[in-house]
Amino acid sequence: MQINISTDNQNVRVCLVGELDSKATTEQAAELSKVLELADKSLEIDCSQLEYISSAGLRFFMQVKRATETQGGTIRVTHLNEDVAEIFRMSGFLNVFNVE
Amino acid sequence: MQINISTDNQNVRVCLVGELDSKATTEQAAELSKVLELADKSLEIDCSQLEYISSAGLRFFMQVKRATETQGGTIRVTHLNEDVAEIFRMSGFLNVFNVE
Amino acid sequence: MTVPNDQEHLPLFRRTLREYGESIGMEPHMLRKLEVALEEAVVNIINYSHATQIGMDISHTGTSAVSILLTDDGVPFDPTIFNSDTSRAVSERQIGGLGISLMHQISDELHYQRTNGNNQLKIIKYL
Amino acid sequence: MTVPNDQEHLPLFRRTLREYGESIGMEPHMLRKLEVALEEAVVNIINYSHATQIGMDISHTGTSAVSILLTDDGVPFDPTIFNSDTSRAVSERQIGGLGISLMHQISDELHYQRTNGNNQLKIIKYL
Ligand SMILES: Nc1ncnc2c1ncn2[C@@H]1O[C@H](COP(=O)(O)OP(=O)(O)O)[C@@H](O)[C@H]1O
Ligand SMILES: Nc1ncnc2c1ncn2[C@@H]1O[C@H](COP(=O)(O)OP(=O)(O)O)[C@@H](O)[C@H]1O
Repeated sequence: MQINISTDNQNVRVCLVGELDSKATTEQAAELSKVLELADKSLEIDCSQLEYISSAGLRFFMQVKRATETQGGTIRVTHLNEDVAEIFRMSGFLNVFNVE
Repeated sequence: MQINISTDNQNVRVCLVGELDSKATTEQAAELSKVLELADKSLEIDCSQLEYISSAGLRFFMQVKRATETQGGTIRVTHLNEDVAEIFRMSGFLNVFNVE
Repeated sequence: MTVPNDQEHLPLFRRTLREYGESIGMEPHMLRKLEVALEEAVVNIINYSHATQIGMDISHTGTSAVSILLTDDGVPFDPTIFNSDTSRAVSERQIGGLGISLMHQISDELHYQRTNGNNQLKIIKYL
Repeated sequence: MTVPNDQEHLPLFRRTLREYGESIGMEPHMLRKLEVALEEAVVNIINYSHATQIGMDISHTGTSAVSILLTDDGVPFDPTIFNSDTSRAVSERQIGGLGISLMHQISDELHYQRTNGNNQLKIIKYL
């Protein structure tokens, strides 16, 4: 799992690469919390290279969403692949997130 | 599994790359039998890139040896890695083959 | 297989299922989803059960279904009757409950029994 | 795990052992050798047993040993008492017998029993 963050003024692009499973969220907790610190910005979570997600990964998305709500930022989720989109759907996340 | 054959007059070098297991000897039977056709030459079986061998792979070595004995060629086995050499040893092949 | 309960082994469960599913020619998207269901079940055993050992046995019957049997010697817990409360909107409820909800939605059958001090959970996916 | 007896599944057995061995931190050269012992046993079941199903269950006890249990419903065959005739020079004897000889040399213990119409072979390697 790799997390690439690129910032352009108020616009932040977070690119998730690989598998956001329970192991990744534990091992990359420090990297993931950096995203939470940017929750006052306009965030795009680019999932074009995200291959797998489980509930541990979904928990991260929910944390980011809540942080943007309290800190005045926004979150867009883009380029979900078929498998990840299906897990989003089953979890009710397609109704909650701005998914493109 | 890949088998690379390079011929220089009477000298033939056969480079085995990968795993010579039961699956490989079945699937690559045609390539392996090409080596048997060169049994009148001076053969070097280069194992520097051979990562794994089982009895199915050993059977191929024995076939080549027998073919050289009837057809007047020779066989040298070179650059065995530690794991492959151990299987050669357990099978008594270190006493039978010219191993360098 | 059986391993000590240690989160270091979590990737092993998914990898073992992946190898198995690929070998029997499971449809890749279905296999991916089944990996999620398995991860949810194993993570819960690791996090909550206090088991010392976790066992997994994968099989399939003809071409009709894949069955994953998970065995652990932890506290009794039956996820087949756990109310994961998917009725409330996701934004209102705690994020907890998602793992078991995914297991339910992904599996075609989910069977639980407590035998000889072990939890036995069977996840069945039709092919 | 259990799979139908089909040589297509041969790589699955070794891969599953590899994943397991790596996860529990087995020494790589030892793991490689154990893969050979497993391959020999499974190839023989596929080639000679007429089994319809082959099962494998890997476990380890503390840090002291890895145990691989192979189960098949084929003809009764006990490789622990098979005379693989390693006494004659390899050049004289038929190449047959090498597989079982390797199994014997690589394993620290090899146990066989016939139960309920199944062959059960246990390969144990000390860590
Ligand atoms: N194997 C288990 N043993 C004991 N309790 C469990 C087990 N699995 C789940 N639980 C309980 O069920 C709850 C819901 O689990 P789950 O749906 O995976 O969501 P989460 O783990 O995010 O809370 C857990 O919080 C835990 O209290
Ligand atoms: N599972 C089995 N069921 C029946 N016969 C077997 C089984 N495994 C081995 N054998 C017999 O034992 C012989 C020796 O096996 P092995 O040492 O692997 O060498 P090879 O397969 O090259 O003959 C085989 O040729 C076969 O006749």
